[in-house]
Amino acid sequence: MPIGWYLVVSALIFCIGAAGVLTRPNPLVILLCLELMLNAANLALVAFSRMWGNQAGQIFALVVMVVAACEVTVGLGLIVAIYRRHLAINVDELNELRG
Amino acid sequence: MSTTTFGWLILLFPLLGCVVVALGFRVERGISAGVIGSAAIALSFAASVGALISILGRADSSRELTSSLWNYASTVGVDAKLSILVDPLSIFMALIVSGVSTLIHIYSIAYMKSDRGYVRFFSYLNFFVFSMLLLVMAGNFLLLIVGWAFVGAASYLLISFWYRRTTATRAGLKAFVINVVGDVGLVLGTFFIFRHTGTLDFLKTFHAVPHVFGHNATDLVAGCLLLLVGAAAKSAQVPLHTWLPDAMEGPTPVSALIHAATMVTAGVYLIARMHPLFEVATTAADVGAIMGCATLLIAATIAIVQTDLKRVIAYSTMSQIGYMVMGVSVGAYSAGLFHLMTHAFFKALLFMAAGSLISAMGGEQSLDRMRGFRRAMPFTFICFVVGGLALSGLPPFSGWLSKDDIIAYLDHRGGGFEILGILGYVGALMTGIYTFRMIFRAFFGEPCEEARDLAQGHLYHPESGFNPGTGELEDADVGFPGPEHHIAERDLAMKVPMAVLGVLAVVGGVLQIPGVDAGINRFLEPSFAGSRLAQLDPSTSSAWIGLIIGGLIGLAGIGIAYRIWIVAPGTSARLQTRFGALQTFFYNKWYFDELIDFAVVRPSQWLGGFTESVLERGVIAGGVTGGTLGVVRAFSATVRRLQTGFLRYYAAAMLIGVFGMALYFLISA
Amino acid sequence: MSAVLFFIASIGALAGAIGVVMVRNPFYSVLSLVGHLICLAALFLLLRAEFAAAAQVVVYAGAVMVLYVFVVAYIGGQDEPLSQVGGALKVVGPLFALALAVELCIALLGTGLKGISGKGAPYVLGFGTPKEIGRLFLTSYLFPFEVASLLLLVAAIGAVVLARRRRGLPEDEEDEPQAPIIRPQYTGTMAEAAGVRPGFGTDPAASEPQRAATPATTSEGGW
Amino acid sequence: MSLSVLIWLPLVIALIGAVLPPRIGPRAVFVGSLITLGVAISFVARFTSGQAGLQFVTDKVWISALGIHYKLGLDGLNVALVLLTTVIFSAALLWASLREWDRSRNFFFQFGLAQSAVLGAFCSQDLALFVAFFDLMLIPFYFLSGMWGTGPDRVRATTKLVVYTLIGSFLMLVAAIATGALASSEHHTPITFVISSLRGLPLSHTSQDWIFLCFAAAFVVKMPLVPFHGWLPDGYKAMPIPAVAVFSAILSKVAAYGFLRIVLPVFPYASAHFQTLMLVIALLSVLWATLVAMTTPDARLVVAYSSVAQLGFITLGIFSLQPQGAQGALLQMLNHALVTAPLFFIVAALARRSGGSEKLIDMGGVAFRAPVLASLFLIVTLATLAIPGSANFAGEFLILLGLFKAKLAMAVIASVGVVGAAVYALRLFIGALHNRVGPGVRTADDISLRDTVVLVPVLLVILVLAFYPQFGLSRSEKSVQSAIAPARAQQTQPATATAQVAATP
Amino acid sequence: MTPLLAAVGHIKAPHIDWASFSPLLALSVGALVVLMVGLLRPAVIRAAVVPALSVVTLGTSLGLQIWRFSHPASIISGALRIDGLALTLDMIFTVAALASVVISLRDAAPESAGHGEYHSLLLFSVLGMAVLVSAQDLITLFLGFELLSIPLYVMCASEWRREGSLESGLKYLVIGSVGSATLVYGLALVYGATGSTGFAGITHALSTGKIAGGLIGDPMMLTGLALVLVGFAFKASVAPFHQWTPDVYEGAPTPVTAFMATATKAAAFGILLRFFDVAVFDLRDTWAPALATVAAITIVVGNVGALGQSSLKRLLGYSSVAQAGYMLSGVVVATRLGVNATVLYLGVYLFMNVAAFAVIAGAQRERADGDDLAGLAGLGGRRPWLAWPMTIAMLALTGIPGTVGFIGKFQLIHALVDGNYTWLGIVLVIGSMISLGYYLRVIAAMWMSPESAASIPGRGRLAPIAGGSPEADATGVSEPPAAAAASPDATRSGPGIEITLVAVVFGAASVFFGIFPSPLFNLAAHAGRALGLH
Repeated sequence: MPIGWYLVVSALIFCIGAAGVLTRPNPLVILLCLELMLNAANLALVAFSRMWGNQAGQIFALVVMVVAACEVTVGLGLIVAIYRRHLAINVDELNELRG
Repeated sequence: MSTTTFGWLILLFPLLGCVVVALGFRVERGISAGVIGSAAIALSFAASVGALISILGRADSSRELTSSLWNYASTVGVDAKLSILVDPLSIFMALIVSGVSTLIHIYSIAYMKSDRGYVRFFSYLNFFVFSMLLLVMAGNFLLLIVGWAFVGAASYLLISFWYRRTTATRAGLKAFVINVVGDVGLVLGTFFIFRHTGTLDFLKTFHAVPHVFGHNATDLVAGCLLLLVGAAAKSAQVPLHTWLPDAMEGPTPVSALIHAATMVTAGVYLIARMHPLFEVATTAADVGAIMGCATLLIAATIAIVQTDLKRVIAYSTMSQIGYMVMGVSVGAYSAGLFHLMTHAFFKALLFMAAGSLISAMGGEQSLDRMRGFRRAMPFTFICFVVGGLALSGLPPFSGWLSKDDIIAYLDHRGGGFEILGILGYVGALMTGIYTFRMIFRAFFGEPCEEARDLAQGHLYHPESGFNPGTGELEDADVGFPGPEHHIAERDLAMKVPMAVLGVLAVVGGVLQIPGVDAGINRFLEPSFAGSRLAQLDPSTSSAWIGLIIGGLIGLAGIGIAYRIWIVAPGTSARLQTRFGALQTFFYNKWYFDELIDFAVVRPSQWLGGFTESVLERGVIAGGVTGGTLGVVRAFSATVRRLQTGFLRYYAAAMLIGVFGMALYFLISA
Repeated sequence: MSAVLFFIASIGALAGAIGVVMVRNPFYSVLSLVGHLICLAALFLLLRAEFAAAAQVVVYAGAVMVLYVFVVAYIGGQDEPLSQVGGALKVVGPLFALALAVELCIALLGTGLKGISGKGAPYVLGFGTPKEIGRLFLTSYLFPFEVASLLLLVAAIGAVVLARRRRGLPEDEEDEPQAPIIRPQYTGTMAEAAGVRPGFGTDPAASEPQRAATPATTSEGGW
Repeated sequence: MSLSVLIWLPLVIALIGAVLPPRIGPRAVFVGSLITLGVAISFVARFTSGQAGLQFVTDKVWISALGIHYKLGLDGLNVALVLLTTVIFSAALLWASLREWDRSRNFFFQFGLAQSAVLGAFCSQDLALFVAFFDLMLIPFYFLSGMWGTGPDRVRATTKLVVYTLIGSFLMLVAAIATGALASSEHHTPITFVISSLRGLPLSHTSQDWIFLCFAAAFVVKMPLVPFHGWLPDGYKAMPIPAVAVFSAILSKVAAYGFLRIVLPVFPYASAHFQTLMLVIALLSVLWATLVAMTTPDARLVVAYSSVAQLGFITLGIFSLQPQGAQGALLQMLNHALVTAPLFFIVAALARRSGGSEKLIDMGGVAFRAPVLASLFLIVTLATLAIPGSANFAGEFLILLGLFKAKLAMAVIASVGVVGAAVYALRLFIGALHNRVGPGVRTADDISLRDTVVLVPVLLVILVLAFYPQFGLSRSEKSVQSAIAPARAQQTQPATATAQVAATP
Repeated sequence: MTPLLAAVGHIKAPHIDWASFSPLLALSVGALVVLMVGLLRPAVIRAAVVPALSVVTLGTSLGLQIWRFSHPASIISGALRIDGLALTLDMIFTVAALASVVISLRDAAPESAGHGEYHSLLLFSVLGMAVLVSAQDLITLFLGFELLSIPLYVMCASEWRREGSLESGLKYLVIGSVGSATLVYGLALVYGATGSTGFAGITHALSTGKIAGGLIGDPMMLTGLALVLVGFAFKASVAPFHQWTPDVYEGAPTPVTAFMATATKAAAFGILLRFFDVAVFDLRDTWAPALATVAAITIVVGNVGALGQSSLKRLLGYSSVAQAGYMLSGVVVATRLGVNATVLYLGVYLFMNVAAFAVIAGAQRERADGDDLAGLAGLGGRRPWLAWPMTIAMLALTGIPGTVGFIGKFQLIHALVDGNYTWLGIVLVIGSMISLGYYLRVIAAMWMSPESAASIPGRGRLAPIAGGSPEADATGVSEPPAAAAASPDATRSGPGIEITLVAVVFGAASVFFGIFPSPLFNLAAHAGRALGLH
């Protein structure tokens, strides 16, 4: 398959993730959507890596996986902390800071 | 001492007097301030005499002397030095000013004795004399303007001397503002001339004018017309005359000083001083002559119907100044200045007499209330009659010789100027009428209550002071001549100056009698040496014919007055009903006040209000400042409203940004 | 063959992604993501990224997702309530995403790079194998490799700081007294200005007892 | 002694004053201001008249990366203004030191900072340095007005003041930087901000135009001229008396000075190009401010608006682009400062007598009990309305003469302002002292000693200057001519060009 | 075992220039040491030794930075470039972190997060910044980016007792992750377009053009650039990607905000400079107008947004948005002067903001509403040593002469005029005009309004609460909390000498370098030379 197809898929995944961030109020799901966006980037990186015959893209993709894991860890930690504080697990109710 | 040293001394003494009197206000008791002030002016007069003697000792050709102390504001092509010009004209004026002022000062020593602003009064009075002397001694335009404006300021101070009267402060303000208009005219006129001559110095200007200006050159005419504005404002010529009658709010010596000897003659002096200019700018000179003529007639018509004693005299002053302005405008310099001198004598006399009379009336100035003071105040009466006769131009009084000198010159000059001469005679007739209307109403007939009291040795005391102008209760705190009256009959200090002036009013004319002598003419000759018009002297015979006609007309005027107010006392009332509209018109001073009010004062007040309330508050504070603030605030509110605190909105904003940014880059790709 | 595999895998990946977004229950979202990740791994394989694919399955779909499941289980994987705010975003959000997708596709396909329509560079032996990747990580990309390890450490510290159990607390009744920002009335907090949600202590009478009670509660808790 | 001593002395003194006990600190600051005055006098005494160049030059590199020099110097344009600044500050500090102030050490520190900044602005011969001092001098007034000002709205008013004036200043900052940057790029020289160097590096016409407008914005807001005076009424009302006296007397002059020092020499083309615009604005200010001063009910605002009108005259003189006009403007800067500061002190004295109210309607009738106050006020009033014989008149005369030579019609219209000045000045004088005793008047005692010691010396200066306005003119003649020469050359260039065209065939 | 060793054997490890690497190494070693020491039991070690060790670490790093200052080098296979720009910015991060450590000495945040964890996170963040601004490679760049961000997410939420802190942490995390995702997608596209992850390779690809017609107008490259720009812009709080800034600044613990405001900004601009002014310099004609527009929008939005705020931290958050706009204009011109100006402004910004945040922290110790404008009322009379630095900071942020802010703006405008972006200079000063509206309000609150009557005791030094910090857990029953609450210096303590010291030092520096700016200019010039622009 031409590389372009992979890229289209990656773009679609990126945008689905973006749409999820916009539409879902649950921070857990938002984190999942962020994973989607990062994975889209991974797919693109791997595709480009294949296109150029250059493994830097794969290295980059692995690094992105690490980063994704880190973000998830911290994000989940925050969600747990919020839960422990008996606050709503809903980003729409966390808006004391505004204006 | 050199002539110019005398010139400086003339200026120094009044200034010193002013400062000394003012600084010593806490220690001067009794009449000491008056004495110091009078002495200062007397010294100034002495210096004037010294200057006269000194200059007479010089050859005719070297009688124009300048002297400067230091650079006043000399820079980048402007030669403004602190310099005086001593020549026959300035010495002549200085003599009159300091002489008459000395007498007025002495008069004031007694007249103002009970006033609580005594010290202030003499300080102001000295300042006034200083200013006037500065005006006549000035050797360049800048200093002339300085003197010019100082006179205005001093007159303001003196007019609103009783400053708790709103009428007084208002009159002072009016006088000052109109004078400033004159100053501005003078300044702008100076600019027009300076633009071409490049100098402010009088003598240099006079020498340059014939070379740089053609006959009736536009700039010169404009300049001279603006100088005329200055002259009109100071000399109360139509249409800038309205301040003069109101200026009667000041104490009577002030009226005498301003309206007789000093301030109002400044315009005449100016035109005479500037004759080299006016002779080139003949159009401007003609305008001046017409203005003078108009003033003399208008003022005379108003004087006939006024009932306020001092205002009648004030209008008569305007009228007489009209003669002088007319005279010096057409070229009758020595005649005009001669009239200036005699007028100073008899008008000062008239005011002093009037002051005495008003004192006797307890401050009342209305002719309607006065009657029959002839017996109660014989000295005042005599003075008043002498002054009146001189004013009316009856032979052999001084006014007769001087006024008819002007008219004779007009007739002699021809070229349409005869018309002005004839109008001058009409004015002379009216002069006779209004002067003796005053005398007959105040001194003749059944004595009024106050006159009767006075004849019996008592003095009338008004119950409480009311401002005759507004009727509001006087604020007695600041003092007025008050309950203690000062009338000439009782105060030597008042009697002496009046007597001196009376004598001068009678004999002052001897200085210049056609065919007999021409003292003024000859003395002033160096100042007018280059003048073509000054050489144009009427022959002795024609002068005499004019004098005789003038004398007869004056007599006729007195006769008419006698007919109306003595022989048939009801005549004036009949005339009033018959010419009701005219009388109202004259009585309301030709509605000049209203006209100015309508054309200048109200619009500027409205404009001021408009600027303050609409432009300032609305446009600047509301529109510019508030508008900008409003826009910024609205913007701020929008930004803060977008900051909802909802995470997903932030993410949305970010993705919109991503979209927009990517779109831009795509489009530019 | 590869085309068929590509289509199967990519449809699976897209479906998984859509599932993550659309499913209401977070638990199913996680499962959907696992599916998505596995399909993605297949795509990686098609692109000859063997090591990446393996890591994707083992580390990502395996370890990380387990963490997710634990957290979902911990906080309760209930259906989320219908949100009262952001209604507009529900409609506009996907539209935006669509527009962005179109834009990205234009960008990706509009490029002048020839490689985009090819099947990629000629295959070199060992491309994408663990050995090659490992070699790169120890040579050219040594520094990123080390930094990535630090990053993981940081994430671990972060998780500890945020989610560590506070000793002595009953699990479900943990009610930490917060240090409230008690603002006097009309101090102009934005919450107050907006009038939507009066913050703490806008009513001094209400906040007073609360303040007084705070130390008492802490001492009685016997922690 | 270098000019740095003069500039920084006030700040040093203020800092010393700030560490002294509150009882003697203020007095020490006042005495220190007298020392500064003495230093200024020594500079004026050593100043050589009759040459255009700078004297007492201090030139050090400040920021070499930007070519900014710490260059100070005196010439005819600023020598008198420097002296004036020290005089007015001494007067204001004397006035202030005789009264009690809350947090007094801070108060006097702000004054010292202000004086240093103003002196720095006057002395600096580097564009960037000038801009720095120009902006800096505003800040102490923010504190003075906000902390010790009058009225409930003072903070808002003073914020408005600062925002307004800094708006202009910031635009000027851009313009100043652009001047240096463009001059270096257009002439391929290393960047410099030294004014004398910039004069030799004229910018292109388009650059000059917008740069001129930015500078003009800064200066007309600071002066202020209509319609950029929105901050003025509230700002002046809010400031404490010594601050407003200094602000009106000195700070507005820095702006006018800026035109002569920077704008005309460095942007000659634009100065000639925008001459009419500037004249119209100035004329508008004269008339507008005069009208408002004639109507406003507040004594302090009468003085405030009279300042606007006077600064309008000064601007008219400068932008007549005639040596007479510029000379007159320079003289008028001195005069106006010397007049307006005592006027504010007098207004304060009058307000004290009328129970704190500054409304004219509450005043009146105190002249009789307060003859000395009345006399002093009279002198100031007459000087304010520029009565001929005062130095103010000499200035106005020269200004109008210059304007007359440049634009005849405008001179005629401007002279209406002279008449208006008489009206508002006398309105203030009469309303405050004459007529019946005002309803608000509590005491009518004569001027107190602490007012006298402030007013009398200043009045003596006014009187001396009235007899010898030449003092303000002779030193500046050459410098003024050199300052306006480039702009004049621009103006006459078209004429000479056509003359040459006519002459060639 | 053997094959593995054999495999390792034939891998040639890259040469590492330890000297040049030492500043970074010091940071990472220090961070680990601090983490370990923080696990020790005695309370005094945690509360005193840990911060001291942090200071030592930072100080060492700072010393090493100064040592390496004139020795630019590319190290570790060209992953990093330790040059003038990197080291100058490293100094900014280090100084900001030092200030933050001092401010947080007795703050609630390290106590609730645990001192060791808190400080090591801080140090890791500094390390991330240092990596980011030295990065020569997209992968390193991304890792640096994340290494700086993730500790900050945690630190924002570290005061987990406060709802606001958690909220700010979550917001920062989610928006930050969206930013990261965008960035990484953009980096992927850039990599795809150029086939290289190294900056040198990218530049080379752009200049030679591996495809016909070159990459200058290639949509993929440009879209990638757009996404990268968004990622950086987010970090630098550039509008419209700024919305997290005020919320996070307000919610985060004040020492963290202080660090974030100054250091993060510097890091973001460092990489903006490296990436845009070096790596993709050839596309300048495309990105410069976009960046200029964004800068203008940022300036306006930041300044108007700050206008009606009552929370000081929020106000400074908006202000930092506006300042980001100012600094971005230095990037836009892409000249050496522009780089100089941006770096100079970053340094200047450090002084001003640290002073301001230190004062806020001090005020918060004193009063619970210390972050509020109303809480500052009467500070001038009450605490002149806090009020003066704050005043100076505000004046400096406005750009008043005599302060560093003036110098910074001067140089920025100079760069703009020089780079033919005069209109942006005008926008910059218009923004400064608007900014007067809120900076002056702060000054007015301190000096010109009386102290508000309702004074609320500050948080002071919080009594240890069980679960709140390790030592409370460890000792079981430490001191009774009630007693701690009762002791007056605990509830209503002063701002603390260390905070006052920080405020005064940085306030004084704001003035000193405003009058004698040459050292800053030299540093900035050094940084500018490093990029080799004209």
